[in-house]
Amino acid sequence: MREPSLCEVLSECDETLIVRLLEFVPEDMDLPRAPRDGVILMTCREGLNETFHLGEVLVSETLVRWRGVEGYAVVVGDDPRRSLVAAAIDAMRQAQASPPDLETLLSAAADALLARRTEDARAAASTRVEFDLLPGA
Amino acid sequence: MRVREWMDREAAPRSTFAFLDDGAKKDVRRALLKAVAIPGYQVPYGSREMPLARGWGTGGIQITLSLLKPDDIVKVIDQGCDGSVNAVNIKKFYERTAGVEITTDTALATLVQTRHRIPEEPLTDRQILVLQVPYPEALREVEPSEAQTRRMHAEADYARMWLHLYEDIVRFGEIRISYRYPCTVNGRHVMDPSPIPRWDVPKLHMADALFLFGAGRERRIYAIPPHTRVEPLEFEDHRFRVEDFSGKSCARCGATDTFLDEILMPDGSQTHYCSDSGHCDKRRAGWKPC
Amino acid sequence: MEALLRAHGITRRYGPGCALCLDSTGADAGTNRCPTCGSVWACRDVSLELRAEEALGIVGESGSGKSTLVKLLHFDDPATSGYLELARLRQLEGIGGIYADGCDWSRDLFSMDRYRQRRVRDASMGIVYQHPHLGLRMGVSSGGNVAERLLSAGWRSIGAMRQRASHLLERTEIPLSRMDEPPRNFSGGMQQRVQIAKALSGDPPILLLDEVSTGLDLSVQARVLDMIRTLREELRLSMVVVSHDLGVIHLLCQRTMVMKNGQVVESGLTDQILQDPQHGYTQLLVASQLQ
Amino acid sequence: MNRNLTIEEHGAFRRILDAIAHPGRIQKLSDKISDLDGAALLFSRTLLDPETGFAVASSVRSDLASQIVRTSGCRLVDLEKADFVFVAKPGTDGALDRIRRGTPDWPDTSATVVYLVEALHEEGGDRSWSGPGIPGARFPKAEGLDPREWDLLSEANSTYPLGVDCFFLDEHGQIMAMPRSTRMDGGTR
Amino acid sequence: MSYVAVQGGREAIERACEAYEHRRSGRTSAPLELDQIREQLHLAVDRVMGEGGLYAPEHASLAFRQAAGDTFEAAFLLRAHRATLPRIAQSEVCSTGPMRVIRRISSAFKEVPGGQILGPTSDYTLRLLELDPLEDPVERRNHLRERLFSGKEPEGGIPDEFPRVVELLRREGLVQEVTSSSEEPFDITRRSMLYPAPRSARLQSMARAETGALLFLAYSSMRGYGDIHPTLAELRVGYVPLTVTNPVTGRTFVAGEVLVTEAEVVSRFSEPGGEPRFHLGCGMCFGQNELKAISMGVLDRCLRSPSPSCPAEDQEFVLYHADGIESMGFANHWKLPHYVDFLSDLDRLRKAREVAHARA
Amino acid sequence: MTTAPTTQTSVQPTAVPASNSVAETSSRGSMLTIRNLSKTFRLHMLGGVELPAISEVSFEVLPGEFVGLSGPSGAGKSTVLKCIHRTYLATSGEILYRSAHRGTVDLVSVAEGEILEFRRTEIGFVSQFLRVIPRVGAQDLVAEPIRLRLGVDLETARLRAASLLDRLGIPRKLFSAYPATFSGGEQQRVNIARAVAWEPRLLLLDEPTASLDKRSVDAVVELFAQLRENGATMVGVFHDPELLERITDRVVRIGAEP
Repeated sequence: MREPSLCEVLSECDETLIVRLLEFVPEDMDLPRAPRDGVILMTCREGLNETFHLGEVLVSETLVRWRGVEGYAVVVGDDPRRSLVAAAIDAMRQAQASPPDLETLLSAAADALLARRTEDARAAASTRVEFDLLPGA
Repeated sequence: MRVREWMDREAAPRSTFAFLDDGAKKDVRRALLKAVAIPGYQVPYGSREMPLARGWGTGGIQITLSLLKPDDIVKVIDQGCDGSVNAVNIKKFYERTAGVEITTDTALATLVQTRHRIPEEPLTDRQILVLQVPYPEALREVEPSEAQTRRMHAEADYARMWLHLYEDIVRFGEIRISYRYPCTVNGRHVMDPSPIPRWDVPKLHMADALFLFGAGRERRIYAIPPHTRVEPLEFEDHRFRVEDFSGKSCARCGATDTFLDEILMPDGSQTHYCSDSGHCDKRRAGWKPC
Repeated sequence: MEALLRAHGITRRYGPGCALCLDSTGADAGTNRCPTCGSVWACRDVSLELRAEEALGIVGESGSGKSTLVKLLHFDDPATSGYLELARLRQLEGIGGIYADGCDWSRDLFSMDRYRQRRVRDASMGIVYQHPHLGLRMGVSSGGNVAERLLSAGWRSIGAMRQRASHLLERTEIPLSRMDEPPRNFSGGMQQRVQIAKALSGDPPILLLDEVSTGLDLSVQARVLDMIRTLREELRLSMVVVSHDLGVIHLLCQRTMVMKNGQVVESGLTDQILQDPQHGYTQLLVASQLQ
Repeated sequence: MNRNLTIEEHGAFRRILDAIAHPGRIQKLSDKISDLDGAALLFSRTLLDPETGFAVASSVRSDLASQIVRTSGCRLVDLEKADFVFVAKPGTDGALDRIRRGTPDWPDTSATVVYLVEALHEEGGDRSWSGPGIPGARFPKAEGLDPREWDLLSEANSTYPLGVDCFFLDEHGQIMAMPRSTRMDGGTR
Repeated sequence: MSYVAVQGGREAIERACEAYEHRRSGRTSAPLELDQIREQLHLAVDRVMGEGGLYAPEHASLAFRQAAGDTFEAAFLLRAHRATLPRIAQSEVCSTGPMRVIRRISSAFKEVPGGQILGPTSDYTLRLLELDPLEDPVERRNHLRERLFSGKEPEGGIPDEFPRVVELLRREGLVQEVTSSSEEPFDITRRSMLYPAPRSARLQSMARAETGALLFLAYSSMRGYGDIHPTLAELRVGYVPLTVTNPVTGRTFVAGEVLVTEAEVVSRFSEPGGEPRFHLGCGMCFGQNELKAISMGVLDRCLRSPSPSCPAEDQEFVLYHADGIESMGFANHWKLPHYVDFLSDLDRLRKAREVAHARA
Repeated sequence: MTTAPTTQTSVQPTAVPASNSVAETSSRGSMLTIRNLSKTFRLHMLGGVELPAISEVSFEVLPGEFVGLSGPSGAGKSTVLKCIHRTYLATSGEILYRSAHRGTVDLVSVAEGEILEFRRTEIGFVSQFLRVIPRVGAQDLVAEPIRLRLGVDLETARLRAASLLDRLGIPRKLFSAYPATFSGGEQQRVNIARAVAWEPRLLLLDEPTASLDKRSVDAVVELFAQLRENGATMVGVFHDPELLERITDRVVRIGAEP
């Protein structure tokens, strides 16, 4: 199963985690693009290889600048704090200044998300129809 | 901005001046300029959803929102009346999102938004009238396909519209089109003046004010600049006629030169009131038209 | 007799076209559809000239491109390539940009904007289609049908239009009492005659006839053809007559073009085409005719 | 988006709209602006965005052009594809032919041409303007514009409703417009 | 007739808004929580997102509650909200290949690579009203959890990527390809629709259309007003990663997942000339909305008919009339006063009657 | 045999000008000069088989002369007439015609427009069979060319047509009837009347008397005589050799050995 991205983890995690992660965001970070709600136009390719716009997805977006690096994030959902956290983590990781405590929290959240998705997959697999080929067919 | 600052600010409610996002406003503005440059031609635009339903004036609202300045004085009427449900709703919306002042006096307004009427008091060349349009396509009466009507406009092929009127006269002795009477603008495009009564159509011709038409659901904007020829479709031997109020007058202000609403009284009798309520009130207060 | 209309290299292709199209379509290939790219060459490199007061016949089986050709001449459909010019006609003088100063021929009408094409068409051409529903509004009165072209040409008097309509309907033997009835109430022959009245309403010098008598009873057919003959003489019309019926062509046309799979395979004087056909396809066509 | 900037754009748009509704009428684009660059930038900010194609047809200063692109977010495109074309004095020098005039089905897909000139005057021009938005006739004048540009514009707008719509901005921050529906008579030809 | 001419409209309007809110808030029942709607009425939420054209489960739940369960109204609220939001970017082109599938079936083949995954669906339930639930709901939930999620993992698991059923047909050359334009897809939210509409515009338009409208039109074609004769090659429901480009680094990343339903419909071959081939129709929409995806798939094929012969094949007819926000708004607007128009109508009628009497 | 194809689609007029020396010297004084005229039919349906009809025919016709063509059946007498009329396209050879207003032209190659103009104003053709036009009565059928080609009004044309039909012995009661219902002889007389009514300058006669009784033949012969008095030049084919000798000035044999 695909490893969830940072933004995915922050998109899906509990709000309590966001509140905790906000504490790690350095207050002196610059916000060239402050956290904001917005939409991403979702473009898809269908079975005949036509690309078209399926619709728009509500996201939040943030661009931070800190210690000479820029952190950027778009997170599905309507909570601008989540993109702020994601962008901040992006910047901190680039600056190699991401606190170990934070990384621990994150990897736990990623594991939880992965576990949930594995459960989904298991549930789906249990509804698979098994066809046995008839002998001699 | 710093993170700290943003966090503090997050507590305060967010608001955009005049509701629409910038992209939407610019789209409407560009369409408006083209509409004024080609009088009577319907300019397509990417109409946005409004907090009012499609068909309730979203086209007019998008135009007004793209125009408003905080110092505007806005009048909104529906069927001539400032107190109508829809008008009240729309006014509330403008007050809330742009903080503009509201008036019922046509003369004081810098911008008038209306549905189905043009105020009786002539507008000046510093005023803009925004009309809400349900069906922007005058030719829809004779042709359901958009691709076809577009071709007809491109070729100035209006014979079918004229034929429609010809047939009415042959069959009924009268043209059946009551409101939304088709007009030729600037000698070229046939245009739907929105569902104003025929009474109001002559007010569009060589007027001093700018008229802007917005059809939100159908995604079209069109315009009539000031001092522009607007001619209702008519025949040399069958002239365009406005509604007939001969012998009737307003029971409130006594006017005999206004569009009158027919009011059914509880006893079954009929009486008439001015459709333009602001104008009627003004007359009752002693103001006289010049 | 002066030439009135000339066209050169008219082509109408439906589809993208490809490098193999030209070799794999046309009269010799026996199809107008390219097997490689699926494009249909409805009309390919057709040139013609129509002289004043002349009737030019176009024969061919269905799919030969003859009806497409007429539609292109009438601007019903845009040509893929080729040009069309009209001689200097008084009817067209009022339309700006049609004639260059001092030229006897118009500019290429195919490359004009559709607004002007429509005005040229209204002023210079009438068309009668095989199916009356293509040329008539079945729900609109017959008088209204005739008036439509007049309205298109800028007439704005109900009285004058009704006068003109009644004159033309009388000429085409429609009882005036039925002028305000829609053609859908009429027989096929009558509908065709209303179509002719409509086509003639703008007093055009050129009349395009697309299988006008096909599908009508023989007696009705004779009446319609006779009327066309008479009107042609009286109104000094030039005509393009499309028909698969050599009898109709023989009756009406001095000159004839034979089309197959979008191409002209032969053209000449009508009696020569009928009595001394040169192309194998024409010979087959003539030999197959019911005597 | 800064609320004050938004309000400034709303004000500017009203004057732009007023200008095109009254061809030949001249006014300031904003009470706060009295120079050409400021006017050009405010004009762009009010109307242009990433959906808009922008081009320059003559020697518009490159720093101004890039500032327009930066502040409005518009896309820099070829002249033939531009929705807005900015032109410095003395004129387009023949490039007008390459500018979009719309199609019969969609005449609105034409470009808007913005001339950056020295000074605009409501009187003193040698051509009479008439048409929608003009009671009678007006004789406006644009100093710094090559007089032959008017002939080119006349030609570009000869097949109404196809054509280009023009705005003129001057060094005092004033604006004037000439839509395609304006007829020009007279002149020096 | 004079209900707007009198003063005091403003008061009445405000009371009406309050009355609506009051009625919706119920008499004695517990206030409805958003997570309840989002989790327990998820199909309604999905439908609202699809028709609103905005993927936002929280907002859609909110809209559904605020609209008292009216999906038209809720989708409308969502779209109106969208008008206030800036568009940040366009996503990378998302493929449904890496979809995290929760349901995937094919009616064309019994056994397909990847298998038939029935997933969560009401298709196989008995439609009996559960008047007397046997178990306490919470107990029941725990019980279901146990059955589905614990125990030993079923054999084979779920592959990360399912091959498309149509790919199998395509490999044999049985599918008519559509020449897709190399141009940027049309965006109907920014540009007014042009006819004939490019396929990308048609798909976008149907993806946000009202479910019932699409179903109605597609059903007319299935029943006989048309010549499509569909077979459901594949229906899949699952989560698709939304991939976005970082404008600073130019690298792409996943911003989150979007639940999508996709249907691929094979229709009988029809066009003469050339080799006979199946024609494909594709339907795709936000959330789990199988009826909509299937209907859209059928209509996608209908709208490619070279000679439209019935309403479902007429582009303008379908696309102009399938949008729920537009149609409901317009139908509702007839409740607005129209007495000026009507008076004008009366005037015409009276005049025509005078003429009729004079003629008689 | 020459098989040079004629280009019937050419729109270039190829009239030989009157001053053309070749035409001038060789056809001095003659109305029609036919030189080496050949016609071969090529039948595509029969695998392109070629049927020669006439080969290397040459003769001259002087103004006002009545030349008869004789020869065995199938010799190609009618073919010659039809080539002159351009109903057949000659395979090779020349047909030089001295027209009234356009000098001498080669009817083999002159533009179609010119041919049509000659047919309208100068050259008439009487075929064996009447071409019926639906819904047009006998008198009007004959009056039509008079009206159209001579530009007289309808009444005058109808009067002239009536007198012509009288002379040819068509009963008055048939004047308004449709010729399609007539007997073969009657039809043939209407046909002749229609063809000669406008007095063409050159008249081509393709067995005009084939189905006529003696009295009718006499009337027709008399009519031809009168046309000649009025200056017409004629070339004709008659099934009756005796009649041929009687009414023509000179007989040219076609298809015989040189």
